[in-house]
Amino acid sequence: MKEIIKITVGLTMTCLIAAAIMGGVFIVTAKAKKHNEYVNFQENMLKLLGFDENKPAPEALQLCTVFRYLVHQDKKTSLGYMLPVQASDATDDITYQLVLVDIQGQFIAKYDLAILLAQATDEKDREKAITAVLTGNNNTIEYADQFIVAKNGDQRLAYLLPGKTPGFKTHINFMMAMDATYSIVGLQILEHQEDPGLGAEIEQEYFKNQFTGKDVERLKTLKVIKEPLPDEQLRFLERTKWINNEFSDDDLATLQKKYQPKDICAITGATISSVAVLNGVKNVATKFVYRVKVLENIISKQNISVAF
Amino acid sequence: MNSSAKDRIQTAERPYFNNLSVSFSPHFRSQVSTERIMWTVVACLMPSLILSMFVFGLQTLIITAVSVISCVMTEAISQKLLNRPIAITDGSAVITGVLLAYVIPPGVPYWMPIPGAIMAIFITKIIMGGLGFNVFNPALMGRALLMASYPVAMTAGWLTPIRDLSLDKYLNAGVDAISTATPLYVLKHYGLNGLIEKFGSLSTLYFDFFFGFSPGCIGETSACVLLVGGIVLLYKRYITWHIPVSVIASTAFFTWIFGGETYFSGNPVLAVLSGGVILGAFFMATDYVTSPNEKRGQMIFGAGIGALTVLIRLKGGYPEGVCYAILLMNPLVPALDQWFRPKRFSEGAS
Amino acid sequence: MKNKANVLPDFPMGGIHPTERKELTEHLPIETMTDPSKVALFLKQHVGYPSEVMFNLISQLHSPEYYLEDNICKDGACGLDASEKKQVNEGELIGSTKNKIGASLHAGINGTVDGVFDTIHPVLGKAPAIIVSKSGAQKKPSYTRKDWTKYSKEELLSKINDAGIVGLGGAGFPADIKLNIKPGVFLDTLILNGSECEPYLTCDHRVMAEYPQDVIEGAKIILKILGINRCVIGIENNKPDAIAALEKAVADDPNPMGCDIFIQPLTVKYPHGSADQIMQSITDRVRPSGKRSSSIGIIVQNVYTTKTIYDAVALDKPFYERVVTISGRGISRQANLLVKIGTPLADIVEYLGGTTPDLAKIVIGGPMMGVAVSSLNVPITKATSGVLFLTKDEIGEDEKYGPCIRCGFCLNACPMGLEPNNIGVFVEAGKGADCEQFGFVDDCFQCGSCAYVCPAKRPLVQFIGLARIKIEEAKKKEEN
Amino acid sequence: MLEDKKSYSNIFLNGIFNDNPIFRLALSMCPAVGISTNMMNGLLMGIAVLFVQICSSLTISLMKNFIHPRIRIPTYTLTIATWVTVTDLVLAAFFPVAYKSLGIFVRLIVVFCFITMRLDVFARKNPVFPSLVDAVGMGFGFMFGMIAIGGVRELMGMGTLLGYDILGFRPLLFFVLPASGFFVVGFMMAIFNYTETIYNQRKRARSTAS
Repeated sequence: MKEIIKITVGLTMTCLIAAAIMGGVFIVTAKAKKHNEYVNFQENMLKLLGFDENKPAPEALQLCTVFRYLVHQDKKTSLGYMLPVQASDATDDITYQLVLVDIQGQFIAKYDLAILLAQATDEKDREKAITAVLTGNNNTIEYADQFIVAKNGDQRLAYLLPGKTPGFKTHINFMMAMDATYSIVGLQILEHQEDPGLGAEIEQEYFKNQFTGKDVERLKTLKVIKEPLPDEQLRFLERTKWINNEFSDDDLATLQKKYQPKDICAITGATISSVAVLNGVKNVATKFVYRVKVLENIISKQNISVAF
Repeated sequence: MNSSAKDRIQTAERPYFNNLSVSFSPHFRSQVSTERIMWTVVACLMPSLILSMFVFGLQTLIITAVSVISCVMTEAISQKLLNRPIAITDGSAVITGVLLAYVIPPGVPYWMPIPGAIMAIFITKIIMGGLGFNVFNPALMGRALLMASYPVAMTAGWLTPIRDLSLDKYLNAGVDAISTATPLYVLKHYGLNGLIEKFGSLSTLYFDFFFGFSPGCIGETSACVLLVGGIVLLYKRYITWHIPVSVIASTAFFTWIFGGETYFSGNPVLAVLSGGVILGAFFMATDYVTSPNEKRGQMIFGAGIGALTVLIRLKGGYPEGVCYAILLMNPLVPALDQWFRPKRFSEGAS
Repeated sequence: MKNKANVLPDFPMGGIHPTERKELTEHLPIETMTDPSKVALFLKQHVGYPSEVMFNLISQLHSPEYYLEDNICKDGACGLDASEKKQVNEGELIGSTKNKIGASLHAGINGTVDGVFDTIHPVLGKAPAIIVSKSGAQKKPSYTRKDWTKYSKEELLSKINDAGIVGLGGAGFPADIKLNIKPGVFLDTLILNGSECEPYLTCDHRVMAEYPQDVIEGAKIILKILGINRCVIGIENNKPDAIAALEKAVADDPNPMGCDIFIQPLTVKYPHGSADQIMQSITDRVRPSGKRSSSIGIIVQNVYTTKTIYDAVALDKPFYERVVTISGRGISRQANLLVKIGTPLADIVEYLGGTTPDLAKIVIGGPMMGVAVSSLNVPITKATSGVLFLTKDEIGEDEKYGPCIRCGFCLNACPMGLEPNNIGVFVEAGKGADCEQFGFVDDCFQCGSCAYVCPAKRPLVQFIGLARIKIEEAKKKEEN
Repeated sequence: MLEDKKSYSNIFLNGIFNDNPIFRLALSMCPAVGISTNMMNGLLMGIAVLFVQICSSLTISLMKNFIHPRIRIPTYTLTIATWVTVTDLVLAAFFPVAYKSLGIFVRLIVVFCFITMRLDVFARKNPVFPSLVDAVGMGFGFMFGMIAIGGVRELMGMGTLLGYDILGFRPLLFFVLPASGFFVVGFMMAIFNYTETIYNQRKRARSTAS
């Protein structure tokens, strides 16, 4: 009996000490960890917009995230968009408004949220803010997705759309950028488990850059074809790899025009991965365009002073 | 013992013939030797190479030569290094070389078979103990390595067959060869209709597959020529019918059941004629070392290869599955040999 | 009995079709050789050629002194009956044994008994033998035919024993002991084994073709001893003249004595001459492992033994000479020779006109199971059915054997359902004692089918023999 | 009980050669195969393991009088888990690049049997300093193995070493795939055993000669 007590006490003590150590370290590192994740995300977004060390992002660049939630109120489901808005008071702060839209795209209601742009990166804070303003019983909210609007001063630079698509093995996580006319500016593959040497080639410039310039109408009919890339197009697509860019701006413009309408050439030996990425892009882009049009409509009707 | 008896003992004179051999019984043996079997298999494989030379151009010959030479060199060097008797004349390395070349596309770079040969001979065969002790089929292990290492070249090096045999076109075949998709690839991704669209009507397809005018690996294209070689081996009794027949039958059967849009609507003829089923059934699965010895074991081995082939073709990532099917069944061989022992004589006693 | 129309009986498992090469001697009538100047009769004639002897040759042997002591007869060897330098006549008894399993010896020539000397033995290397030198007047004994039907079973057996008859198929088991079945054992068939499946050998063939009546009479003697009346003579189908002669003899037999003798042609397939295989072919019965053939109601006897039994019973002629096939392209003249037991090979070679220069191997027995010798001083024993002088062309390349390629040919060839390939690999790896999983290794009767078909030329028969020894050793160790 | 310097160096070298966790004990093969696709990963993993091993060994060696023998394995696991969590958090916070490439394998260090084995076999029975030496030796032994495997696989698979282009082309992509991990480990084991046999033979020859 004494033994058991001894063991129990010993184990408990050990656990407590271990917990204390781990907790201490967590406190020290939590902030840095979060920061790292944010930086990582940010970097990817900037890269998509075409900014890097050589071409730093302008000061006025601002990224506003629009979150989409599924709001279940009294057995009725509506879409809740969290829109960043200019604060009503004199400060330059950006705060959020929740706009509820029904499935048909009709406006239901709008609420002011007590949350600032910087706080919105945290999921818990967002949910707290939303549940605070929602009226009625049995409210549940469900996070659906988000998109990011990049703006430079008053000019809308691009929409950044994260997406996910089933690839050859597991899901491929990607992020794409669309400009204000809804044509693709860039595509970035964030995470994947494709075969090295085959499907993993989706990371390569020559594949990703084939998507640039395609507008949403073209996207709907875009196909993957099994043809080798012409040499010229390959060089054009991989131009960023070259240290001395051999194309002049005029060349680029003509080449862009020439290859703009082309279908996507599949990666040799990895047609499935190629098709997977294309389908993901199509899916995300078409849905986004539909939604953003509805949203624009509502914004202009309701006179919401959105921050983008 | 009395002394008189002892005196009677003499050692008889022994006028031995020094040139007479006194080896063990039996004192005469069949003419079939390891060398003869191996070289016969090589000879049975040759028509396919010749046909492939006409269909895909001269580079098939160069690739095969590179493959054979590198296999033989690997065997010689590794046996020398490991202080084993050098046995390159028994022809087994040559078979491996030929088979290795036969399962790679004709459009690959010429150096491509070399790493495959090292894998096939050194790692798969010599390290395991040499001829007779390898678990896996050497040529297919070589191919698996190449497939894993150079996936792009190995899945894109298909050439369009030359149908008109004008000399000018023939000589330039390797240079401006058009990369194309194999019928199995088309079948997997575009269905039977896609196949007919690309290659013509079903009867044309059968004709092309049977006589070898379809894109594919160097030695796999022509079912007809391979069948001739296989039948020679069967006639010479170097192989028995059990493995080839069970492989082909099981491939056809499972394709018929699962290969179509609905159950029982697949096209078994197309499945057997396309890809490497015939080559695998007659020349790879029947490899003595890596196949069971007993008839029942051989049937199950063959049926397993067929089933796995269909499974990989229909559900796997690759359009063709014979290579991996055989490799997957190879480690089962000791178990099959253990389960299916030959019937003992006295077991017939009641 | 199988009687499917036009289908010859066959054993279902294994078997091979080696080149026969019987055409060298099958048409040559039996020729009597002139008496040699000396005969050497091994004291122990009935020894087979067990494989273990090949591996630990000398250690198993007793010294020659051993055989001169009183303990000789325990081994089944003969003791010397004749006193020193005794004059003997052809057919006179010179050696007898007190042991049950043994057969007496008779002089083949008129001459003097020199004594017991070490002589080159095909299997044992060296073994003691009674040497008889030719001397004095050469007078052939004459044998007259007597009516044997009046003899009782015991009288018949003692006559066979007195004549020193052993089985002539190869193992040389004394015939009277084999035929002396214990009362109560159920028997129904006597099979006379005339298949002579070994390539080259034709002595049984010639005997059947030339002395069909003697064979039938001998069969009737054996049937009388066994007390049954059914006899099947199994002959491979490549000896049509022997089959015809025997069938005629049966048909013309004036006194069939109620015996039902039937000639059964068999498929030509090696090893059809093995008792197990011929029993299975003819009666579909399979001998259980480790038991005798009498346990399934069958006695198998060689046809030539039957003929000698007839000689011993009806003519009172002891067994001192036999027909030996001398064949192979390594000798100037092939023949089916009637030679005296104990004749050295040198005399035979001399009689037939010498060997050819390309002689590469001398084999005593058939090419599949025989023993190669390197000396012409080896004498003919009672069980020697042939002496083959083989050239390089006939035996093929005699090179080093290669690794097993698991082709499985030996599995298909083995008539006993063993796995020689695996046994070979295990023995090579030093795991001979673990070979019991590959079949009843004791079943192996060294037919050599596996080694014949082996493309890697591996000595599979010897591997199996070694495995057998290792298994026995392991068992002994376990018992201790 | 271990006083002189020689025995300390023996303890240290033991971890690298005689009891090398990968090549001799064949423990913790999962990360050896999974993570060692390139030299950098091998090095990072090695450092992480070295850190965990040292900390755990020290902890156990200090606490050895308080550990009840009946619950020693849970205690070890708890100790290792604590230090692994610390490593994981620190890496995530301050070395995000390394954290990204090591991924889940850092957390797998918890179940590395050779760490537990060393704690039970050595740290529990020895004072602090020898335990430290042993931990360093084992850690370096593991790191050595990981770097060797990673180096071979990177060189053969990608033609690079530590990210620098060495060969200028990709020799065999196969070496990047998981299956090749087993091949390389097997070959390295063979080489390790072979060199050791030769070394021992020479040693014996020298001792008999002298």
